[in-house]
Amino acid sequence: MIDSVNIARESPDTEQPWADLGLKQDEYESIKEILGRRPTSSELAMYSVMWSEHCSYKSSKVHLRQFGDKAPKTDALLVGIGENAGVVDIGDGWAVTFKVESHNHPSYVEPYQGAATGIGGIVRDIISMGARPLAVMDPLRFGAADAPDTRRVLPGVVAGIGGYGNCLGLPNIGGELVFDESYAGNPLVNALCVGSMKHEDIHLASAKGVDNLVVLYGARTGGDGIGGVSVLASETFDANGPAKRPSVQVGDPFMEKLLIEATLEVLHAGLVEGIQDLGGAGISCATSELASNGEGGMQVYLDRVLLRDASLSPEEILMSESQERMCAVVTPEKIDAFMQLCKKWEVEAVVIGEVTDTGRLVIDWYGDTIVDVPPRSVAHDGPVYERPFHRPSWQDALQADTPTGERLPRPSTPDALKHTLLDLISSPNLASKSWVTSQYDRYVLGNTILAQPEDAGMIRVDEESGLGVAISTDCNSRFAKLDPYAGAQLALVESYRNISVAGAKPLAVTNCLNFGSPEDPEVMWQFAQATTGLADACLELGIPVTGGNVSFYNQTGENAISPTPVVGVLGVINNVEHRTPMAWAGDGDLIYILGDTADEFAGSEWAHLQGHLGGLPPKVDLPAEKLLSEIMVAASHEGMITAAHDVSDGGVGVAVTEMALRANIGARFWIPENIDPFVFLFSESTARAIAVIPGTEELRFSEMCAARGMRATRFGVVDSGLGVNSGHPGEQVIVCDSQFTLTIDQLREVNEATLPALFGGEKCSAQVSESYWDQ
Amino acid sequence: MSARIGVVTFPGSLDDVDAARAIRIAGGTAVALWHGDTDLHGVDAVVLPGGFSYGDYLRCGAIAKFAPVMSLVIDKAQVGLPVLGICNGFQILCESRLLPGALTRNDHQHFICRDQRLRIESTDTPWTMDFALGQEIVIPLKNGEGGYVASEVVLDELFAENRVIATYQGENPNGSYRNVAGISNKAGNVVGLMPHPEHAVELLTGPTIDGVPFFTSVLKSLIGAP
Amino acid sequence: MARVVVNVALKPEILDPQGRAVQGALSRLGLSGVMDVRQGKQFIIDIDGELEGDRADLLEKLAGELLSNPVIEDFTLTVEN
Amino acid sequence: MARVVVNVALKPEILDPQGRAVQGALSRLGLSGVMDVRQGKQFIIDIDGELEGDRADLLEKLAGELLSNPVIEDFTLTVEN
Ligand SMILES: Nc1ncnc2c1ncn2[C@@H]1O[C@H](COP(=O)(O)OP(=O)(O)O)[C@@H](O)[C@H]1O
Ligand SMILES: [Mg+2]
Repeated sequence: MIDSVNIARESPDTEQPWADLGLKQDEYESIKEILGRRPTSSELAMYSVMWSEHCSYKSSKVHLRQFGDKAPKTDALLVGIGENAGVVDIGDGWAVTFKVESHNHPSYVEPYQGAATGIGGIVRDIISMGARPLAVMDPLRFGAADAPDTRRVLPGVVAGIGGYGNCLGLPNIGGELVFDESYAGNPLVNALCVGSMKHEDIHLASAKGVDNLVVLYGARTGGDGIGGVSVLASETFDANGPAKRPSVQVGDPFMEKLLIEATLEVLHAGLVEGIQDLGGAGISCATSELASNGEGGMQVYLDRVLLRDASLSPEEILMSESQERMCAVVTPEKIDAFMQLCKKWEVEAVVIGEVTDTGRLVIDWYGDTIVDVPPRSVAHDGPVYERPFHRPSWQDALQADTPTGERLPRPSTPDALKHTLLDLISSPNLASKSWVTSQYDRYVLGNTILAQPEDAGMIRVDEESGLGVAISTDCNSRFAKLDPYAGAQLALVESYRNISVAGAKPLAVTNCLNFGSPEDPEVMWQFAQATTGLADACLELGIPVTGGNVSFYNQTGENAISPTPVVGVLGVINNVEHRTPMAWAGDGDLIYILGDTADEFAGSEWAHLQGHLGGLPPKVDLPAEKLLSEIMVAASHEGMITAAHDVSDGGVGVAVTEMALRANIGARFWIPENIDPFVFLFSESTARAIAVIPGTEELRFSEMCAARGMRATRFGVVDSGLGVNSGHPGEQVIVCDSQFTLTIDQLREVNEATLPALFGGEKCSAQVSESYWDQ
Repeated sequence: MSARIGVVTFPGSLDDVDAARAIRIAGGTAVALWHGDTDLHGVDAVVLPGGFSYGDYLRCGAIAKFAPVMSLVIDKAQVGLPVLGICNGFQILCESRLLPGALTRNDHQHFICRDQRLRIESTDTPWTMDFALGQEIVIPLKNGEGGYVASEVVLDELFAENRVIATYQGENPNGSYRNVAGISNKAGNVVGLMPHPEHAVELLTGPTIDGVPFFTSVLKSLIGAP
Repeated sequence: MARVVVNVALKPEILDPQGRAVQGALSRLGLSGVMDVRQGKQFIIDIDGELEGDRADLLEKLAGELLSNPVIEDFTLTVEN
Repeated sequence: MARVVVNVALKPEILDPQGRAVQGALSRLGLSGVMDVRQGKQFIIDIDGELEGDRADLLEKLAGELLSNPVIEDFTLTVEN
């Protein structure tokens, strides 16, 4: 028997499984208060999912507010926080939208499908703004590289991201791959998508216009992703009901590709009033959000929903997280044209309801009303918690454990320095990522200007004018553990710097805040610190946060992951011809380091390799970052620079090595005066970049730096002819004066061997079960 | 007026915009063809682009060969229409039996995207006449099922008849028999190629511009045609 | 020698895009009345000697863990000794 | 209703990298005496009514042209009417 509003009125005392659905007693009471009666089972299902941490942001909201409160004044922001994704003006009538989301837990359970549907979900967020998706990125974090769990999860995650993104035809232009013990049992799979549109094509998720029709289109609704709700449907209301539903969702990238094309056609044809993707919480979320953002009322006939599995109960249909579905609001005059275009793309569509002015979201099931709620109460006015937080008891001791020379012995001989460099560039975190990235299509769509391993991914938006955007995501969670306030800022400035060295001007910020349990006051403190640090820094750098995502409960038992506020920065470049690649090209070009190097090893990759984590992270210097950014953008625009690379993990030594490997051209460099070679080569001080300047531009460049107060130190020269005199005739060589000489082949060999050695040998067995899905 | 080259879009085609761009860069006019078309709109040649037609769920290209537009392409190809199948297009041509053999899952079982060195082995087709014989080029390769397989007899015949148009240089990227990267039919007008020349037509976006001659070749060949 | 055949199929409630694509193609090509298509995998494994005891147990286990993914797939195993 | 099962396997002379990978994995995981593994596809097709006459012929034809590629694959078709 279906639990209807009438039944609920007549049976106020029916026991309901609110606790099994994750609701707290007071939350259940407030639902009863809102409705003036007990909820129906369908209403209970809706509230329980929409009021979950994941959908309601109940623990994070009070902290996330700062992103709005402290937002810098900018004309660039066309749509801000609160929509599916923020939208930024990039000039010439173009706008871009970008967002990053987590799919951590599903990817741990079923790596291939979890990661694949992570890409699918974020792409639908972007199309629901009216934008054409341009590219994806995938910040990934796993436990120790050689842990069995990492070997189980990583190949599937990578295959899933590739399998979905490649089949969808979106270039993958970057991401992250980080190994750290803190993620054992809790890998982080974040996915970012960026899209572009003309200003007039921006669309919002709102159900406007009484009598307009609500259309559900795309894949049919099946029983996936409703693990929790099946408790409700099968155990409480009908003991003989359907078996427990799988909580795993399976993606169909081909359907998503059709959905993209169909959606863009209906949007461009002017057939749509409002649009919303179906992600977490499925139809519950889409209908309540659309109604809440629009006229406030909606009538839905749930029995019209096209099903993949006829045995689904209405509660399950409301909650299903089946992938590749969208919801649009269409006027009655345009519905035929809308349906026609869906048909062209072989996408099924059905009108499931209409917009009303009743202020209620009413859902019927074969004539019975099973939901009758104020939509705002479901979608926007959920509970808000001010969770307690306090500084962890261990924080002071951790910060006091500085990696000084006495605490951690440092290499001092030339030979030891050489081996330190080799150890770093072959360590899993700094080794070549091509085992992963060669599984991703970076060429499709033909507008990829820069892609991994470049500092930023860069995409041409307008083929005529050369207008483009650059994106980077970053986070060093060790820094964030040492000091979450500074750690979030360090993630931001690294990303900001990556954009700038590529020649683009930073414009806007998105984030994916991955933390442990919000019920742990120490985790909550990390979260509060990180959000405050990020908001403060964005204000000072003048770039707004346009959106983001929070992922809590990343922990195993009592052990939370290191706080991981992944920050994505988007920049704009007027003409992609000015982009700065990381590979140097010209013999005789001069290698400069911009910025100051201090003795900063806490949380560094070198300390990590020694198994040490303690001290205070590198100093954040926002004015210096801003200046560095302006100089890098000007240098690229003025054609003074031929290559650049930011200095971060592994310091200058690793940065120049990466440039040489990318170019396959050698260089000679030296340690500047008055600095310890180890500190110069491997410290991770911020606000630094390497710039490569042709001799003809040197004067202009150094004068610009001097005039603006940026320290620019020449410390090397590109030279393809060093092999002969260093005993390696015919080879490309890097020479660090009076320290060491290494051939590029030697460096490449150790740099490229690491990931295949870890994952290549096992790739066959790991691949067996996924091969089914793999294209 | 420049020659009109059709680019077929199947549901799931991905590199169709790129193929059209490459045709324009080479100086031709790109004409969009839809999988359901029952008319080739008078095009002088056809490109079947890369992607995952119909999701490639069954076997790459297996469903696309039954598309209405394909029966026209198959008929015209048999009487000399120049057709280039790139990646998924190559798979469709094999499934359609316009070309012998088949493309199978990469031997290492991964999708692979990389800049690939090739050697041009035949300049006797309308798609390769602008190259020098033996010329080495670098263009992107990106596929999950790119291993060319055929019987020994067929392979011998392909080599003997000068119908292998390009071979992989360096490490074999996907287990292709005898390093075959591309082949033609007996008449030479139908060419299938696994790597993607349309992604090597601009220095800003490609590793090289070595892909351009595939498209200038066909434009040249069409000037000579009646 | 024993021949073991392991058939692996998606659980019925899991979306099967491949099966759906085949169903669409069969119908388009004129086969009427196709109600459902599911696409699975088949492994044909030839083994030395008889399959019994520990080896049989191990293969059964691997069929459920390696050859299929228990989260989304079911398998059947038949032995022709 | 008829249930048709079509099994598709690579021809023996065609290299089967997936089968080889499975063989390697089975051996590595301790299964001794694995002599050969081939990986194929299985289609389970549910059809309205009985499968006979034209429909049976068409399905047989499509099994050889659509569901399998005769250049590299063989198929078997069994009907449970
Ligand atoms: N960490 C964050 N910083 C800023 N905005 C956030 C953050 N987390 C979530 N938001 C914003 O809150 C809104 C709701 O988020 P979410 O539920 O992830 O969106 P969706 O419904 O599209 O999945 C979005 O506009 C999102 O950008
Ligand atoms: Mg959304």
